[in-house]
Amino acid sequence: MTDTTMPAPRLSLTQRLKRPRALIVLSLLMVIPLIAYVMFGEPLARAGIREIVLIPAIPATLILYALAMASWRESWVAILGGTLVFFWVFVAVSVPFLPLLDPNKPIRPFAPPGTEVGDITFWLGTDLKGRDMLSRMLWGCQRVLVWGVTATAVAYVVGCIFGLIAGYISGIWDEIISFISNVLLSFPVMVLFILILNYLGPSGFNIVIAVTFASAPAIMRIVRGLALDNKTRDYVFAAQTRGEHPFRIMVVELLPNVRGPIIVDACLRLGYTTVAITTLTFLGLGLQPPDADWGLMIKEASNLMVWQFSYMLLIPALAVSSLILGFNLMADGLREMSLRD
Amino acid sequence: MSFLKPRKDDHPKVHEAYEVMKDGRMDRREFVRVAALVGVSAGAAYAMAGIPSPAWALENSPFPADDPKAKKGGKLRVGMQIQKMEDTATYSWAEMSNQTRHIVEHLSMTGPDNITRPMLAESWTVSDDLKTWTFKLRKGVMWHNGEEFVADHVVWNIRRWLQPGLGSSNVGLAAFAAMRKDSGKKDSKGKAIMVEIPGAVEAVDKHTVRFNLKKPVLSVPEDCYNYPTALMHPSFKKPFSSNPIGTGPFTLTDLQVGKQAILKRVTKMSNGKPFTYWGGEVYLDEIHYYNFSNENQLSALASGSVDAIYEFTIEQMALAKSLPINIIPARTARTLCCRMQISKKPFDNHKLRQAIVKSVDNAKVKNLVYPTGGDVGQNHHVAPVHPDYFDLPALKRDVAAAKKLLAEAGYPNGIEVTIDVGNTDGPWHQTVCEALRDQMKEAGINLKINVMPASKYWEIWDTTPFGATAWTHRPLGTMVMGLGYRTGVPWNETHMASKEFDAALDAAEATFDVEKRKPLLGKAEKILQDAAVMVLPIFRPVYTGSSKKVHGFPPHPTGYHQFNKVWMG
Amino acid sequence: MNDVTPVLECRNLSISYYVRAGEIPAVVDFNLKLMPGEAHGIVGESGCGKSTVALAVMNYMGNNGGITNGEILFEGRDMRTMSAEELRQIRGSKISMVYQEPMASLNPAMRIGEQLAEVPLYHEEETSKEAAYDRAAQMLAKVRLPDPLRIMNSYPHQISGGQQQRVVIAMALLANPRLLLLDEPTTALDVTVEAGIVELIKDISSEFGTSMIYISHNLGLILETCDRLTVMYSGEAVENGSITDVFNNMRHPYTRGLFSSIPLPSADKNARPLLPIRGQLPLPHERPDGCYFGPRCDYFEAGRCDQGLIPMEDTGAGERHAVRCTRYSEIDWSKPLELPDAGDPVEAGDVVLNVQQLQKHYEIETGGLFLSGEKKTVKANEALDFRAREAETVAIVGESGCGKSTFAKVLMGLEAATDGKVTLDNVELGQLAVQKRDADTISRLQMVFQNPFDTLNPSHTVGNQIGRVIRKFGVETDREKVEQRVHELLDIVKLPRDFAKRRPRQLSGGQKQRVGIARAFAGDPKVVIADEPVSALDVSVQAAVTGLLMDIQRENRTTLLFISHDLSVVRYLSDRIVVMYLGRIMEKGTTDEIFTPPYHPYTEALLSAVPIADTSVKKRKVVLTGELPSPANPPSGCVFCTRCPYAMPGVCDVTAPPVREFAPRHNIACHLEPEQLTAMEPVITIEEEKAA
Amino acid sequence: MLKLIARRLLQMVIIMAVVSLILFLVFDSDKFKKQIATAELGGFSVAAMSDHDYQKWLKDKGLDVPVYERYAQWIGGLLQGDFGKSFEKDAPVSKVMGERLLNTGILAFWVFFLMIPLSLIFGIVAGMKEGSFQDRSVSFIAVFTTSIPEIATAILLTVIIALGLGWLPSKSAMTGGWNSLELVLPVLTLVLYDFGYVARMTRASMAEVMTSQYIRTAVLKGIPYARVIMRHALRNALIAPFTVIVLQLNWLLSGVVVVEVFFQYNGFGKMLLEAALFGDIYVVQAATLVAVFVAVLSQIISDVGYTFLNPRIRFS
Repeated sequence: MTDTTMPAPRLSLTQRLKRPRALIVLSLLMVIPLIAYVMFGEPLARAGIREIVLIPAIPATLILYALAMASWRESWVAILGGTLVFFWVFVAVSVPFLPLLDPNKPIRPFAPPGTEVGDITFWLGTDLKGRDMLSRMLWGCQRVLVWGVTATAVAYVVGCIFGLIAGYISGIWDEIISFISNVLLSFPVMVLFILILNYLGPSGFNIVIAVTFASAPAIMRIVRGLALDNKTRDYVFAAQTRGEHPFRIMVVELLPNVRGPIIVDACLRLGYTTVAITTLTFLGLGLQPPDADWGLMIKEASNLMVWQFSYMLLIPALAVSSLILGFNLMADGLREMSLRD
Repeated sequence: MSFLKPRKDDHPKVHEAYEVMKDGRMDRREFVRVAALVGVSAGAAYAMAGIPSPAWALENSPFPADDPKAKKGGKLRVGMQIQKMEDTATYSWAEMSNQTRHIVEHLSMTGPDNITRPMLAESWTVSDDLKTWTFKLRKGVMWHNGEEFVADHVVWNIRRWLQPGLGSSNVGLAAFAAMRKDSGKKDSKGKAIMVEIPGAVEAVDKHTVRFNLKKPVLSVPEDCYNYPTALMHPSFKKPFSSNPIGTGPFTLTDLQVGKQAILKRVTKMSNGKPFTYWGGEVYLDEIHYYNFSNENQLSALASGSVDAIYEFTIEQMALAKSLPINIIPARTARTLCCRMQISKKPFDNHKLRQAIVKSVDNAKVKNLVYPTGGDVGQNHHVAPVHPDYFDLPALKRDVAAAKKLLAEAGYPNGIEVTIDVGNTDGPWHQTVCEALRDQMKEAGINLKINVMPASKYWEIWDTTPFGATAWTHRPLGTMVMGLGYRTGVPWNETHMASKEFDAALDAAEATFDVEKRKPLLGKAEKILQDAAVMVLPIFRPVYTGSSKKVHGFPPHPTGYHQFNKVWMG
Repeated sequence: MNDVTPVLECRNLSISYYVRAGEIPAVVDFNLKLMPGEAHGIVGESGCGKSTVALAVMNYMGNNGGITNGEILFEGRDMRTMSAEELRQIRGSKISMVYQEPMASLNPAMRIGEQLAEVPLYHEEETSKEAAYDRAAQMLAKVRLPDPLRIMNSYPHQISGGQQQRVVIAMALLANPRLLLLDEPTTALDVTVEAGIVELIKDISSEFGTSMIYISHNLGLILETCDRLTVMYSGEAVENGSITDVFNNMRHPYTRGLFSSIPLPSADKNARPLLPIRGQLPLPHERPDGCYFGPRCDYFEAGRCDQGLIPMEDTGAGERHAVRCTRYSEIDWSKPLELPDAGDPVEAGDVVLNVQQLQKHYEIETGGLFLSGEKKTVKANEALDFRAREAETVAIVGESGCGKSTFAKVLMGLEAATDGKVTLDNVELGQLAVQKRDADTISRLQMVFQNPFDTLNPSHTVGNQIGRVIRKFGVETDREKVEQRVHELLDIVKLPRDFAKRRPRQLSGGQKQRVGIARAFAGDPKVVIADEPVSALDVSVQAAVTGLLMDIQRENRTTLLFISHDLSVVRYLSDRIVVMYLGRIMEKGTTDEIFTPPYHPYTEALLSAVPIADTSVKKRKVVLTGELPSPANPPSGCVFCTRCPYAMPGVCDVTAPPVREFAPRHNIACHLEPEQLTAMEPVITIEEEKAA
Repeated sequence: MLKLIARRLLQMVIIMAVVSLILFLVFDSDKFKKQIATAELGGFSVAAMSDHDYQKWLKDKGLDVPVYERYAQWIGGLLQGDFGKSFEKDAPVSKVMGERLLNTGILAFWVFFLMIPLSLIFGIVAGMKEGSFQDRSVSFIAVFTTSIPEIATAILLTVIIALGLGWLPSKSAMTGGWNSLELVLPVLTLVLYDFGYVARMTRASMAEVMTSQYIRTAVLKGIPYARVIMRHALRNALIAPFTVIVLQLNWLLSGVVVVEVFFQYNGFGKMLLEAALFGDIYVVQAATLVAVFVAVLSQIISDVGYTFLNPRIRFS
């Protein structure tokens, strides 16, 4: 009376890479060097290893991209979105090695796209200070990606912790956490950003804080809802009835099971955060010059409102749009695929 | 070349200056300025100097000559930051005074040619010791409320500025500072409270005012046109905007801070009688100021939202050139002062400062940021446009020397320093710092640029160890030196404290003769330069623009709007 | 009969769904002939295609479904050739349908009256609105709904599930259809409510003369409602015939397997143990060649059963009795099946678990943080009192809301008892939260859960989840030994060892439940609570899991608390039964005492409500009226008084009933005199002349 | 229901009280007072001020009063409809804000006026037949427009329509008095961004309803398809979009900041940003409270509306 069973097949390399642990390692390999490169560029440069740290990120990005494309075959939406996102990630990790002009070096102001100066060609022209637009556009994705990813990640950690506590432990904790998040959710997001960044002063780290304040309550609500839903599942009862510590139940039993909707939401939220960073930078509350950044490029060019210089506005606008489109399409595709299962 | 000789009753200084000029030791334009200062009419002064009087040097009027093609009527829309108009005496921004300048007027008026002419005063005379100044007021000048403008009104205004609690920056001007004395009392921080010297300003008769100064002051007429010195009717109550009584051709009909200030011609006085403006023809019917932040003004002009603007920055020059507008440049002494605070580490190290200064090529920086226009700074804050500018030998970049100095300063392996920059005048501040960074790098100095929003920079400008501070134009070299570098003055952001410097500056300030003053000031310049407290590479021009419809828009170095003769075509 | 046009005829009907992976045949070569006035049952396990047939008849297969072969003739016309407008006119008027989930099938945003009136309004020309509403109200009365006008004016969620289903039936009958399709119409309902609906359906068929197709997984229901039936397996009809032919002279091995795997309340575990069908249902794209049932069939013959399409063949015996089996004529159908060894009854030991006057009340607050609302008390458990001995199986039986799950939670320490005592081997557990219990106590009390899809954490491997229990209770700590023990446990629940590496989504429902059982027994518990462990499984799998549970229990002399709503299952495995209703114990006693008079009136109704798939069983009808009250608002006096056929006004609805002892440890809580109770006739009787 | 509303309103008042107190405390710091002084007088003037002058300035501004006293005064004023006075604009906050709110209100009106019918129609058409061509195209357009951030939409529209084609003014400062043409680009920017979001929500809601069993019931009841859509589907499918649309009010308050700043439109968002940068406490306070009020009110309306539209909740 045994059920028919298939012998466990030996895992191929691709399958082994697709296991969650491998994916996490690859993602970290992709993101951490980038974060280090951007946030701790100074000390790394002093140690003489600033460029070197990015090297492991390049193969990690390519492998992740290949894996993603392989497993998203069913959804062209996800493929398109993933391609856009990975394009920018790849640019971010490889841009120091690309044959580009120095993005901060003024060469010849207001050169329209295609200008040739000596043996240099400005494919996308130069900006008002004479810096190469192509180079600035490609370098610009680094900061937006790094701060966007960091801010979203921190918001997620905070949101998940509180969401799990509120959803799983409930009671007075839920009331307190829910009230605080209600207070924060009562603000239109941009108002909250303005208030927080005006108080803390504009900088990447403060954006992380502001995004956490603005996003964590929403994430907390999602996680709380998922936790409330999952906590009535029998496997949680099973864990409770064997006397597991609530912390273990939250982390080991609940957390892995809320990840599906969270990953989709995270993609969307990465998009929102990217928008927020770009917008805040445009408003002067975000990242500060001189390094290239799309929001800054827009801000700097926004005083030059004539047709002839509109390429300076269009280039960063299209770049940021393509990245956000990528995140959104990816989220759509992932959701579509998760519903299909 | 024909020279008009000074008359007998002209101020002895005129004679003195005339001689100096004749000897070729004084620039003719400088002579015109000096002569005008001591009461010679501008027209006469130009005649004495033997140069043709420009169109605006109309006899007995501070305003430019009427353009025969001028058309009457129309409104001028100007893009500028709209500020509040509380009290002219406590104005802190030139924009505020632009909103008021056509409502209330000054005793004197400095034109775009840097010449100060009588305005509400008809003329002035000064004693030989430069201590007693007598202003004859114009007769028949009427306030909008129907009263006649008289000497008592002037006295009332000046005494108001001198009150200790008002907080007017006018008391920092040499003319009015010389009307105050120490009261002997101290405020909570131990600073002396200054009070008016009785009789320092007096109404001699209905149309004569006399200043009795405690020390000689040369710049009295110039001081009387500083932006917070507009003369108000004694019925003034804060805020000015709700009861704007003046002598000017316009009055305020609507003020919405951050949005607009609408000025309209005054046709009737409040007693119902028609108002006749003393200053002759005024063409515009209305002046509309609309709020645009500095960086948006040119776009507003481009989009046709306004006809003229307050200012645009060098980065926008390419845009401006591409537009069908008049670009109006003005040569000024405005500058960016990348100064080190010598009381703070590591800038207390003189060798280090010297290394920093030596590693920079000021001319190269200037040419990078302002390829045309502007003047190269020599790290001492006196600009070639200043009449008392002493031309020290140009600074030379010397990387090897800089490296050596750096090693001597104790940093043989180089050093990292951070400069705060707030781009308070536009993004070119940052460009300057980036140029400094690139140049210093060769000398082993790693400059980090900490960019912050303008408002944040103004909170730390006088405390940061290394910062790029923008300074505005002032008419005289002695003025900037006195404001910025004399021991213990509030704006001394370098914390420079040098007795020799103070002494040199005192000597320069007490010397009327420009040619004599120049070397004295030159000494102070040299001390400042050698102290190596700052990199001051550029004296920048100021650009503004107007649409082709606007005629006669005056390019004023301090951005003062003088629209009496502006007309719309 | 041949001159009469069948109401519906399906000829060689094949239906497929098209998904990304390709074509999935849902129904293959399906034939059916339905005569006027006939009630035809379609029975089969989940995924056999029975609902697809119903929707195909309605020509409603969604965007991705379609008929690939054959035809559906309604009154002689091929439905596939009808235009959209013709179809619309037939739908709802000539063919109508009753659905599995009444709540979801009614528009939540429309009043019931409007939803009903639409049918005459759009199917009968020149019907005025008033007339349509009148018709609707009359029809509501015919489906025996009280106060039709109030219901007309209500939204669906304002009435109970049973009432909703009556509304759906009324809607289906409004246009006086020729054909009524019933798709599992009672599955979502409680058993006593189900009985009422079944009663109604039977009456309708006799009153209206409508032809019916009744789709169900429950053979008992088919027996009660239909004249003929089709048994489906994996998209194919395997047997087709009259009720008596199929029930008594089944000629397909699957039909036989189905019958022998369902528990009958007429038999107990020692008399006729359940015989599960081995293996599991093939997935649509993994169906074997030849007979789809082949791999699970005891009579499988390679070379014959796995070749080509097996046709449906008339057996010749009986009335239109056909079967899809190449070997049906070769099999000796009179030879009894080889029954597994039932084992000897186990001697019960000492009392292990003692529940005394256990009480669990919840306070529901209707307010939030700032404005506190009124407080309501839900009496989930009231005065529970029973004992369980070592190696004994105690069943707790009741419908939804009876408090059986709350009791389990209190026992497991997830909720604290409001009052009363629960002792396990002299350890008081009632107030002891699970975190405060020592590992030993926890390990002695384990649970098997209801929902196979929930019972395992989808993120962790099976081995991990079982291993965690072993480590947690300190049975083993060494990594290899833990693994060893996991493998042993998998052996015990008859799963292959490499399942340890699998994740739950790779397992079928039955396999998950087995893992759940393995996990519960991993810590060598003294007492295992099984909360409806098989109710979500298909019948053929149910038998296997139930059998497994009993085997392990017997071997380990574990006390089993078996919570269930299904008396027929309970009869198979329990030694003692506790019948609960709205948090109170109505009756408790040994299995035999419960199944024979004296009954508590509720027990009587429950027994009567259980559909029994045995033609030889005669049931006395006791149909309860009314709906289950909410536990938040229970009736006063005896909680059963609102539905009790014997209720004595003034007594039953005033005072709580006394608990009388009829035999040692056989207690009934009822106001009726003991004599009256003892005088009750048995509900279930077996006719001795049952055909062999 | 009333109780629910009362509770939410009370909660809102508490939230607003908490928020305003926090803002007061934050702005009470010396750092912020200095910021206001710097913003108002300029860095040079502040540096030149003696402590005496500074104290006097604080007194003039009423900033020398202890924070709790100021808060009490402010609350007192608030109850009488007095929001205090703007430091920067030198006018009563209520006047400044009223005008700005009106401008933003006009903007919002047109945004909703265009966005609601557009997104509902497209969403419903798409959701009626999931997976159809119309569904795919609407969904794609919607993802596309929502993916382009407002700042980029504003740039694209300005560059193409205003700078390239010269059809519309590129700025909306309304310097020549009210000019409806200047409103077009900001409205279009916001509509384009928001349309996609609401259309997607409507589509999802409609698609979900269309696969529900009661729609199957309705179809199999044999009633005409038009009635199935209009009477059965829409009634349920529009509940979710309704709440989403109301909640867009909250979103709009965020969205207008960048749009107003970009187009130099004198609305609420631009005012808030300016006030925050200036440190104009009372304006920031009032604007924040208004924002919170609108946000919470929209949440309440959406909740109440949801309850009202949804009989399942209304009658239980």
